[in-house]
Amino acid sequence: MPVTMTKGAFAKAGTSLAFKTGTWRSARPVHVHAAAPCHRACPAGEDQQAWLARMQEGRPREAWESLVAANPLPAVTGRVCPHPCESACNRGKLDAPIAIHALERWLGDEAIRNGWTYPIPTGQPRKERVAVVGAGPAGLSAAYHLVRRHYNVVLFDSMPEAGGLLRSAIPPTRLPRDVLDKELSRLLALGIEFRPRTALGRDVSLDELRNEFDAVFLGVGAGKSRHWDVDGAVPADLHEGLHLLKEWLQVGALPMPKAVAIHGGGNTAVDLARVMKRAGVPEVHLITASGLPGPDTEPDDVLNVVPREFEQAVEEGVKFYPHRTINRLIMRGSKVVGVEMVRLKKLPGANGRKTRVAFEGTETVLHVDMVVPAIGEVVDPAGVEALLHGKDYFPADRFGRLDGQAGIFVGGDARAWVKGYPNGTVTAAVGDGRRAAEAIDAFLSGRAPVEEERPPIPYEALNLAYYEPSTRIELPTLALERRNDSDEIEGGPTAAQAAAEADRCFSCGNCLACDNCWTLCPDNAVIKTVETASDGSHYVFDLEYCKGCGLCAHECPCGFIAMEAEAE
Amino acid sequence: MLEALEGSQAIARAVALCRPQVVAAYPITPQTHIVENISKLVADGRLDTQLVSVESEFSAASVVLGAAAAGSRAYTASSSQGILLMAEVLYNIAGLRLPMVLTCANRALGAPINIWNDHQDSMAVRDSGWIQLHCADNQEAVDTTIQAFRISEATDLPVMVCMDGFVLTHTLETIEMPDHKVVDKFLPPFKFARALDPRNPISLGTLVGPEYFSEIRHAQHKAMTDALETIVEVDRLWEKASGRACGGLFTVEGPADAKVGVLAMGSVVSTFREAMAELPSRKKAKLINLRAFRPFPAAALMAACEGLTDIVVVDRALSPGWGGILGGEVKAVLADMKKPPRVHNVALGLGGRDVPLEAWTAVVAEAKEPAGFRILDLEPAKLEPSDL
Amino acid sequence: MIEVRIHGRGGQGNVVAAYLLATAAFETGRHCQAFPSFGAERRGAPVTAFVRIADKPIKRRCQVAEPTFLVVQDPGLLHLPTTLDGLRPGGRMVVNSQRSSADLEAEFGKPVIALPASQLAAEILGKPVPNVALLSAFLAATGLIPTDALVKALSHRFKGEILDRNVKLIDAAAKTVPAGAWREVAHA
Amino acid sequence: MTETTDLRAKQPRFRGLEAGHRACQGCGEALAARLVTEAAGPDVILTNATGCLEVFSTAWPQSAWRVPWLHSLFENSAAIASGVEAALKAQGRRTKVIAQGGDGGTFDIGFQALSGMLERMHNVLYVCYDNEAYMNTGIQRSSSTPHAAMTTTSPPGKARMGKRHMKKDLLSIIAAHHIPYAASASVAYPQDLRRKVRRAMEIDGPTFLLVHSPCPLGWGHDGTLTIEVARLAVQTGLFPLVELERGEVASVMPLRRPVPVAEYLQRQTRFRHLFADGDHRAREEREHLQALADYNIERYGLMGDGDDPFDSEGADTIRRGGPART
Repeated sequence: MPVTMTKGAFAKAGTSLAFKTGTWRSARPVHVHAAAPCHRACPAGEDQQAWLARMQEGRPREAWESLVAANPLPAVTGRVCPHPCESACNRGKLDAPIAIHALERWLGDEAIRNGWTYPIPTGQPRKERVAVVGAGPAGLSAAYHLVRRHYNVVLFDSMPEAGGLLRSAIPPTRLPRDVLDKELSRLLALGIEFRPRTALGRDVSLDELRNEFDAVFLGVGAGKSRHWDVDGAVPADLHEGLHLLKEWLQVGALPMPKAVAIHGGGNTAVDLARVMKRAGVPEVHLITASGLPGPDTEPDDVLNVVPREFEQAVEEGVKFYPHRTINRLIMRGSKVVGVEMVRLKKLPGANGRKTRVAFEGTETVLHVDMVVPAIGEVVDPAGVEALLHGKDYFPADRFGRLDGQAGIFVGGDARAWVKGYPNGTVTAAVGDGRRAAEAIDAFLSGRAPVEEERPPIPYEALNLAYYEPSTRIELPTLALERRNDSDEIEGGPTAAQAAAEADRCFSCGNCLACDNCWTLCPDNAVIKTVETASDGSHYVFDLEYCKGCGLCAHECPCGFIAMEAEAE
Repeated sequence: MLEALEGSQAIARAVALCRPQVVAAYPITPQTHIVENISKLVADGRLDTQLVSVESEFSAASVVLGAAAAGSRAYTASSSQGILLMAEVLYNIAGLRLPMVLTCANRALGAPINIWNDHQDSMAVRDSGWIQLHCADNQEAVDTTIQAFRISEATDLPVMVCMDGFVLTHTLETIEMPDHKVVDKFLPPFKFARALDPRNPISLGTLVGPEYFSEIRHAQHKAMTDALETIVEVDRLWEKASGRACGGLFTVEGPADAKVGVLAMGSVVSTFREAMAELPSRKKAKLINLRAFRPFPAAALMAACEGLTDIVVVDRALSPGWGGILGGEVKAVLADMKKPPRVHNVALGLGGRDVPLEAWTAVVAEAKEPAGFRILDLEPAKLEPSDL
Repeated sequence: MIEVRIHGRGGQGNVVAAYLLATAAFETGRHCQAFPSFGAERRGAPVTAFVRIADKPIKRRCQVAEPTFLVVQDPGLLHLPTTLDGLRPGGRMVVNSQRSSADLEAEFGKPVIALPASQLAAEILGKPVPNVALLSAFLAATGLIPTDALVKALSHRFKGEILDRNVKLIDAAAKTVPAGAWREVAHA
Repeated sequence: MTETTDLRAKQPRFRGLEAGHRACQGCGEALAARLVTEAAGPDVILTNATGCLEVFSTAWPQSAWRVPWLHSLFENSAAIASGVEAALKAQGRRTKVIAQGGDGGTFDIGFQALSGMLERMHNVLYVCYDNEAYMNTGIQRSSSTPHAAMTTTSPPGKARMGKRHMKKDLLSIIAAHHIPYAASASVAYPQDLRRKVRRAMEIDGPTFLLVHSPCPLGWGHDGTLTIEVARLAVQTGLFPLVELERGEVASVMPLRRPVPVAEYLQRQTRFRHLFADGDHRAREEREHLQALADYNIERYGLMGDGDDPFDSEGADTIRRGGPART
C-alpha cells in the first residue's frame, strides 16, 4: 500500500490494524472444553458443571433440562446417590465441594413441583422396537434415552409397579414414595409401553423377546443374595439383608432380636441396620471389611454409602466395626449366640492386586442373637441362564454389549464390573441405561457407539486468584427423636440456598464469561461475541493480532484456555 | 495610533491584538517585561487568553506545543538560557509542524553569565526548523509579531521573532500601534486542520523510522524554503493593511552603485542606518538588513549582491573555532555567484557591548582588509598576552 | 537632537524618569528614545538611563556617551568619576541637592541647577522620590518642552489624587528654577 | 475483511488502544494503557512521554490510538498536557486531557513538569505506567526501581546487591501537592483500575494515577505471568493500592492474607540474586524487602476488615457472566 506523507508525520486513528502481530506467535490460545471432575466422576454421565452454569445464570429450568439430558431421575438420584461428583469437586481442595447432590435434588423437586416436562430432541420416529426388561434405574434410563431417540420401547417388569430396587429396597426415609411416583410417572408418560407383572423366564422368554423386538435391554438387577457362610456354618434361621429390607418395605414385617450383627458395607447393610435400630432392636452391630469415611481411609476402601448416611446411622445408635470380618459363628445348637470378629485390611499382594488379609490375634467376640449377611447380590439366573453361563453377572462391556449376542444389551447391577465403570449404585445404573441406549441406537443404525471423551481438568489448571472463599450450604436434617419409618430424614435446600450454592461452582473447564481474557489481553486480540463463539464461550481469538503471550490462558479462572504450539 | 512605548510593552500589545488563546512563559531577563505586560493586560481584562505561568522555559515551550496541537493560537517568549532550555521542544514544535509565535529577546549565552544582548541564543536554535525573523527597531518588532502569526498559520511552521534584548525590549520610543480592527481583518481566527479532536482523532508525534525520516525532513525543508515567498507576501499584505512594511526577506539601503556591502541583522541595522546618513564616509557602502535568517533567502541575496566587490557581514554571535555564523552562511551562499564578492566577517557587540555610531565606519573600512573573520570591537589591551 | 543622561540609584525611578521625559517629548510631537543602561545592579547601586529627543526619527541605539544634559538624582553620584564623563562642552546638569546651584557649580565647574527634589517630593507626594521634580526643573530651565507635556506623560501612569499631587510638585519644582535660563542650550 | 474485522468493529467496549501495536508479548504497560483508555472513553485527548508505550503504539504511518494523541518528548508529557488543557479551556471545550508517562518520564526526568502541572491545577489526569525501570532503553534503573532489583545499571556483584536505593515514594510527593485525587492501581485489578480512572475523569482538576505495570522483559518473567506478578506485588504489600484525596489517604485495597514477598520476588529474574545459595546478603535483602512490605501494610493500614465504602476487596474476583458484582 503506498504511504501518503502527512504533515508533521501524524498518523490516523487505529491504523495499526494494518500491522498483523499474529505473525509473532509461536503458540496460540485455544478453548479447551475440558471435563470438569464432577462430570468425569458422575456414573450417570451428568455434566454438573454445565447445569450449575445454568443455575448461576438464574435459569433453573434450563439447568434441569441440561441435567435430564443424561439422567431422567434427579429427584431420585439427588437423594440416593453417593455423589462421587462431590468427592471429585475441585472446590473441595479450596474449601468445601459444591453441594451438587443437594442441588440435583432441588432441581428434581422443582421439576416435580412445576410440572416441567422432559425436553425431547426433535428427530425422525424410528420404526424399530426395543424391549427393556426391568423397570429399575437401568431399565428406566435405557427406555428414556431410547424414547429420546424416538424408538418404540416396551418396558417389562415382574413387579406391579415400576422402580425396581428404588421401590423395593430403599427406605422411604431416604426416598419418599411420592417423589419416586411422580418422577416415574413423568418418565413413563413419555410414551413407553409398560408391561408390569411380566417376569422374564416366567411370563416371557428371552427368545420371544428376541423375535418380537429389534433389540433387547436387560436391566434385571441382582435380585439373588450372594451365598454366605462362615467356614461352612450357617445359622438355621438365616435371613439375607436385602430380603429383610424388601419384606419390611412391602409388608412392614421385621424380626426383633435383642442384638443383631449385620455383615456388609453397602447401602443394604446400612439401610437395614438403621431400619432395625429405629424399629427398636436394642443392639445393632455392623461388621464391615471396609473402612469408615474419614481422611485416613483410602477412597477404594471406604464404606460404600454416602458419608451422611453413615453419620446418621451412628447418630441413631448403629455400632460400626470397620476393617473386620466374621471369623467364626458362636452357635448354641443351630442358634447363633455370638460372632467372633477379626481385624483385616486390604493390602497389595504378590501380584500387586489388593487382597484382604486377616490379622491373627485380633479376634474379639460380639454377643448377638441374630446374624444378617448383606454382602451383596447376584443376578437371578431364571430365564437368562443361556447368557450367564453360570456366572454371577453378565460379562458385558461398558455399552452393555455381550460377546456373541448381537441385539442383547445389559446394564445396571446385572452387569459385571468393567474398569472405569463401577456399578452397584442407582446412578451407575442410569449411566448404563444411557450408554446402552446409544449402543442400541448404534446397533440399529449400523454404526459404532460413541461416548464423549474430554480431557480432565486438574485443580492446578484453575486460577484460584479469582475465587473468593465461600461456605458450603448446610442442609436440614430431621432431628433424631423425630425420625420414624416414613418421614424423609434429609431436607433439601431452599431456592436461595440453591442459587448461592450454585454460585460457588468454579466452572472447571468451561467458560464463565467472566471477561478476563477479553479484559486482560494487552493486544486487543480477544473479541467478545455471543453469536460467533460456537464453543460455548463468549469469545473468539483474533489470530491476526494475537502474539501468543499466553496471558489469557494463565488468567482464565476455569482453565478453559490452553496454549497450543503453532505448527512449524 | 502613534505612541511612546517601551519595546516590551509594544510587543505585549501587539501580541494581544493577535488574540492568542494560550500564552505560556517563564521569566528571564530581558524577556521579562513582555510577559509582565501581557500578564497586566490579562489582569486588566484587556486580553482574554489562558495565561499559563509555568515552572520553566522548557514547560513554557511544551505548553504552547500542546496548545497549538489542540488548535489554539499560542504564544511564548524567552531569551538566552531560556531558549536553550526550550531547545528540545523547539525542534519538536517545528518537526510537528505546529504554528505559533515566540519572541526571542536576544541575549548572550553563558558562561560566563551575561544578561546583555547578542544573537547567540537564537543562533543556537537556528537549525530547529523555526522561521527566524530579525527586527531592526521596535516598530518592525510590532509589525513582525503580527505578521508572524499569519506566516506561521499559513505555513504550519513556527516563527521566532528575534528582537535585541534591552536595546529594543527596554527602549521606549515612538511606535505606531495598529488598530485592532486592522489586525482582526489581517489575521482571521486560527483554524488548525490537524487539531487534536476526539471527532477526528489523529496521533501526533509518531515514531518515524529510517525508511521515511528523510522524506519527512525533506517536506519540512521544502516548507521552510517555500515560506520565503509567504514572508514576502505577508509583508506586502500587512503594508496594504497598515501602510507599513518590514522589508520582506531583507532590505538593501544606501547608494545603488556602491561596491561595498554591509550585511547585518537586528538593532545594529538601525544604528547603521543613522550612521550612513550622519557620518561622512570616504567609501560608499550599501546596507543589507537581513530580516529572514531562517529560511535563508539564498537566491535573492545572490541577486542583491550582484556587482559588489566586497561584503562585510556583521555577526552578533560567534561559533568558537569557526567565526561568525551569519558570515559563514553568507559566504557559502555567495560562493555560488559567478563573480562573488569577497566576504569579510566581523563580530561586534557581543554580550551587550555598545555599538556606537562610529562602528559603521569601522565596518565599512573592513572591506579593505583581507577576507576573514575577527571580532571588530575587541580591545586587545584587555587580553592576556598569551591570548593575543 | 538633545541627549540627556540620567544618573540615579537603583530604586529612585531612574528609568521611569527617562521614560517620562521621552514621553513628554513625544506628547509635543517630537521623536524620542529612552532606555536604561540596564545592569545587574540592585537597589541603591548607581544606575544610568538615556533620553534622546529629536525632530526626526532616532535610529541610533548606542548609549549616550556625550550628553548635553545630566540629570543627577543623588548628589553623592557627582563624586563618581563616571557621572560627568562625556558631558559636552557647555553641557549642564540638574542636581537633586540641598546645596545651592552656585556651590555645586563652583565644585564641579559646570553649570548646575540644584534643587531639593527629594524634600519637595516628600512634602508634596509624601515620598522622597526626586525624579518628577528634577524633570520639572529641567524642563523649566530649558523650556524644551512645556511642563504640561510632563503632566500628560504622567497621566498615562497615574490618575486622581496622585496625579494631582504630582502636578503640584511639578509646579513647585518649576518655581525653584529660573525659567528659561538654559533655553539657548536646549535649542542649540 | 475477515470475520474478526467485522466483530472487532462491534465490540461492546471502547478501544482507545487498538490491536497491531508492537508491544512485547504480555506487556503490562500496553494492557494498562488499554484499560485506562477504555475507562476514559472517546472524549479525551492523550499526551504521551517518550518511552515504550509511545514507540510501540505509533510507528508511522500507523497508530494504535483511537483517541487524539500527542507525543513530544521524554520529560514534557505533563507540560504539553497543560498546554492542551489550556487550549481546550480557551476554546470552551470540555474534553478531558490524560497525560501518560512511564516511571522514568514521571519519577525522574518529567518530575518537574508534573509538579508544575499539579501546582497550576490543570484539569488533567496524569497516568504513570510504573514498570520500575527505563525499559525503552534496555532496563536501566530509575528512581522507581525497587530496592535490590537488578537492572543493567544496578547489576548485582561482589560489592553490590542490585539497586542500593529505595523506590521513590512518588505518591507521597504527589500527595504533598494536595490535589483532589491521587491513587495507585494495578493491571492485576482491572475493575479497580477502571473505577479509579472513571473517578479521576469526573474530577475537575489535576488527578494522578500510578499504575503498576509489569514488564516481562525487564522484570524477567514470562509474559504469561504479567498479571500474576502484578497481583503478588499488591498481595505482598510491596505495591499498595490506595486512594488519596487532597493528600489524605481515603481508602486502601485491604489485604486479607498478605503473601510473603518471596512469592513475588522469586518469579522475577531481576531478584534472582536474592535467592543465591549461601549468600547471607541475599537473605538480608529479602528480609529488607519483607520489612518494606510490612511497613506499607502498617503505614496504609492494609490489613482491612472494616466496611469502608471504598473497600474494593475482591476487585479481582469474577462471576459467571461478568466482573464482580459491586
